[in-house]
Amino acid sequence: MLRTRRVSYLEGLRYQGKESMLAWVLHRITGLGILFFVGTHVVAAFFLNAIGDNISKSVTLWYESTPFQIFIYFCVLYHAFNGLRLVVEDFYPPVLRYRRELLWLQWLIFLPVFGLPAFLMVLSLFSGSA
Amino acid sequence: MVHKYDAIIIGAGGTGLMAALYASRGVRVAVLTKMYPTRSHTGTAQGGIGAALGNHEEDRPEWHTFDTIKGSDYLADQDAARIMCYEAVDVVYELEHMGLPFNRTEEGKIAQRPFGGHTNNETRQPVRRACYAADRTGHMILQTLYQQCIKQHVTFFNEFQVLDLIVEDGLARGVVALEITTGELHVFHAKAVLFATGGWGKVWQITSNAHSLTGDGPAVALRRGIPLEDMEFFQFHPTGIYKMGILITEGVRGEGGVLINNEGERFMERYAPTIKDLASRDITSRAIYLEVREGRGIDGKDYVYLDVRPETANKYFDLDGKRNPDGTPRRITAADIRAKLPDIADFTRTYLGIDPVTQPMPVQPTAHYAMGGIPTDIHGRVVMDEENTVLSGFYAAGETACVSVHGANRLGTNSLVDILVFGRRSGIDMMRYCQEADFTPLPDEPEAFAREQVESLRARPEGGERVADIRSQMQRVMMDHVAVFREQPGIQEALDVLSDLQERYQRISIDDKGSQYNTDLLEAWELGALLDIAQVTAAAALNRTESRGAHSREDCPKRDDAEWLKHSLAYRAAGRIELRYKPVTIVDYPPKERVY
Amino acid sequence: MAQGEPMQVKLKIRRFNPETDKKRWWGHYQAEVEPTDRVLDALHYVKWHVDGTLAFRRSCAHGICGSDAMLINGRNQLACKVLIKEVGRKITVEPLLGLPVIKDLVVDMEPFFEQYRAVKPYLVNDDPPPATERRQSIEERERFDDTTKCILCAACTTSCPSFWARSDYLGPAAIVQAHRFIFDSRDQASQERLQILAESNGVWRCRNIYNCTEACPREIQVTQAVAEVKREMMRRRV
Amino acid sequence: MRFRSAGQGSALEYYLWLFTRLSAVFMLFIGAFGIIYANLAGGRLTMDTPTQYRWGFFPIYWHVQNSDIPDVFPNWSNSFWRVYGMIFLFIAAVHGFNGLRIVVEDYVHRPILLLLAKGLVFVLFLFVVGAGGVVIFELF
Repeated sequence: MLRTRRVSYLEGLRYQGKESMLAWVLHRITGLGILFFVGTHVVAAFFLNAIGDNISKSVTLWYESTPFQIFIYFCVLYHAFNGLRLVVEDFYPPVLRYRRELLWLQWLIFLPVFGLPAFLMVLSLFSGSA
Repeated sequence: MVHKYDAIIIGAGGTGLMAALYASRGVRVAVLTKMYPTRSHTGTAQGGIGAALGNHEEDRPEWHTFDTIKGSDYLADQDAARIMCYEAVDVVYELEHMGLPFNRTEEGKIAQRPFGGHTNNETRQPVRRACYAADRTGHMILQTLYQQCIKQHVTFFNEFQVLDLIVEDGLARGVVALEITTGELHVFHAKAVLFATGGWGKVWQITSNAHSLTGDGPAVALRRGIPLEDMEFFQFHPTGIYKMGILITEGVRGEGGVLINNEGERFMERYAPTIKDLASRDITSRAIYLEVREGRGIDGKDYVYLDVRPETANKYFDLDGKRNPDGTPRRITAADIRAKLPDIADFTRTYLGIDPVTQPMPVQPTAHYAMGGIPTDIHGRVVMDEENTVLSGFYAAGETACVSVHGANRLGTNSLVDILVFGRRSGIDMMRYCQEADFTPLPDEPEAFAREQVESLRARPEGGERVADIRSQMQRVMMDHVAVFREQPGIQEALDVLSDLQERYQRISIDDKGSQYNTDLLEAWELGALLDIAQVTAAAALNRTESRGAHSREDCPKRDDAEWLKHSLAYRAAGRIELRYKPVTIVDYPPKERVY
Repeated sequence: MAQGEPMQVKLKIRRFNPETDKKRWWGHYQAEVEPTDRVLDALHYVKWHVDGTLAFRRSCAHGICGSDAMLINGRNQLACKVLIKEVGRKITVEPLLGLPVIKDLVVDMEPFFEQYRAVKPYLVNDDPPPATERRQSIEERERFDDTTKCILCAACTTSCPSFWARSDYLGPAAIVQAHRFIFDSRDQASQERLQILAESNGVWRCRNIYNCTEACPREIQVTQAVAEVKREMMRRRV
Repeated sequence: MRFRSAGQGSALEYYLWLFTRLSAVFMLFIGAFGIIYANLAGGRLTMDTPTQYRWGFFPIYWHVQNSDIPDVFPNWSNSFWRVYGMIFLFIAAVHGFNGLRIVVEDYVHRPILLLLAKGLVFVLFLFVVGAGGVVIFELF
């Protein structure tokens, strides 16, 4: 018999965790998102400058399109705020008594800080200045 | 499969673990439990463990001894009670050294709280004797002992159900157990066997006891010709959560809680004028029953309120003139209640939606503790008859045994004292015995009887009686007729129903015929144990024509020391129950009338 | 009050019998219960009146023994501490995640207890004990009060995504037990325990997901305990 | 016993854990500093919002390809900003790829695959830092 039973990623996601589990899922996804897209961007910039191939050019153009920028902006900002909460919790554990409040506070700050620039970006997309 | 150990311990609650800690210092020991050790019912003990440490005010082990004997309605063996109360101090310190996180006093000593029946013998006022760790003292004892067992590398066989005791020619030689996970039978060959299997509250409908408390140990012993002592005495705890039976610790009353009837009256003043709500459990349970019978239950139903709201508690502190040691009036706040009784608050919130700080709790008496059990001497050795003949190699301790330190009624906190003191004593004596004795050979096919029991249950044809039906009928009839109040016709009716149920038990069928983790089969087997125990209890209750402690006969309301100051011994032979009697050991305290 | 009309609930239970089944399957049952009954009562109803082959663990039935932790409606809970009225008429019950299933709702707890034993869950104090108690102030006692409540039900560890991902992670329950001794003023082995927990399978795997804290039936601040252990490591190292 | 007692691996795990947290805070400051500086230097007038943010996080003057104002701050092409960019890139890459390693450790279980995957993560890390370095210092 297996010593333990492996829980697949999807099976795990079916677990009804609270807001905090969602925060963790988002933290992972946004982290991987940043790493993947920023990494791609760096590599594309490298090849664009070194070789000047068309794939790199289109990657770069795609990357710099407003919708994609909004997505990356979401990833960075969410990852940053959530990460900041984790740092505070790890360095000052007594604050964990108020973990739910912290999570809500985080969303409360995150939404306008993300929403306003995102709104401006959308606006500039429609005004065609991008 | 055959295993060979010097000593085998059945049950991993406080008794089993304590005995294992001591015995395993000298000999090879294995502990069998039908669950995991930390699931044992010791863990649900709440209020505290009694020991005359005197950390708050003067207290002496001899007062504890007298309180125990008085609480027992003079049926306790006084030599055993004395040993228990004197060694209690020692085991509490030992537990503390093992790491048990007791609450503390300002000076950093173990904190103590008052409990029912524990008094200063000179002033007759309640004394703070129960050492506690919040309201999870039993939980901490169980955890601490298990931790020490891990440290000491004690061998455990988890989820092994004991089915039979191997005894031949007056010598215990081991046990047969079923490995629940695989369904395999195992033979444990040993020089000494300790039964520490706990109680059998599941005989009754409303009980504070766990589903696992089905009296397996005593039933196995009974089937092997060993008598059971004082089975008519089963304690009903006055404060179980209404309908569910979940226990609300006496510590609530120790902290100032009072019992209130539907007229808002603190009725215990009438039943125990001196110590009121902290009277011993048999008296308090009967008082609740009487209030209910006279129509003073809340809403006319069969429960009363346990009220520990600060305003109520403080009101009665003032009326009683209760003071702190420094002379200031005693007070309790909402924060104190939450800090000292967190689990109670949790239970009532979960199961009743009630916060004890703002609302009173609905309570009724609940089947709680077996004073009787397998008869033993003060070393935990099982004795077979009126002459106290020892059955070599067989030990019993804890709730499953009857030393007897609790007599007809156990005082609050003394269960934990009992399991630890006599767990330790039997562990020590088993080690001595195992070092002196040799293994005796096993009989041929030692597992035959156990195999027959299991196979016959499995082989029953489909469509027979259901285990759950028989069990609930047994629980109802015992609740109706062999509970707090008893009288001859009722007990007789219970006995008739029980023998009918025994007959129907022969026709039960189980759904699960498999071998792996077959809880259907186990429940059927456990029901057999329960029925045997219920019959013995009712038979012993019918015979005892007096009222003493927890055994309260309405047709014989007086205690009768001339006729009945003796222990009962119930044997079962050829399906019939035979009762014999043996004298009570009286040392220092001749029986007196019992007033609180 | 413990009153209410009897009602029908639908139970969907994850079944598996190693002797007859190749795969796990869903059993569908009806149970008659009262709103103030526990989920455990509904399971008992099924076992006692409908299908006796259903296997699950239970003992004390009021949240102290820790036998009946299971996945109820997608969350780890004790079946004896969840009332029907809290979960509604449709109840899904599965065995705990991450531990091997023995039968139906019964899982093999041995890996869990192995993790528990790995953190030296016992008081170590080699000084000869005094004749009476070792003194401890009320504040020192309060420091580790929360983690003494643990009943080893495994609800926390088996709700932890880090444990699901890698079962060699010691898991929140073991860390809670370690915490109980690390912060006990009478203990002398906290350094050893911290070293065990500093391993790659130790506290650093905790990602502050709080599933453990949400799952704990004893309302232990599990994540806080883990964070306090991390903090203690930082304090001693840096 | 399946669980080892204290060994060599533990210190690295601790320092990476600590680094992740400290670098996170550090990067927050860098990001804030960049955005504020970009605005003080007049970015609000000359750049659209995405460009400004992008620039703020990584103020290399040619960072933005798809902009019709590529050379607003040619003076940013000095060594200070290059070193600043390089440090930021390196710290971000360690933070990010260490995170990826943790994810890989969580979800790759076969020992050989795990070793390969971790090797691949390390190679990718080196490549991104290298490529980033080439781009920042314009070593074409």
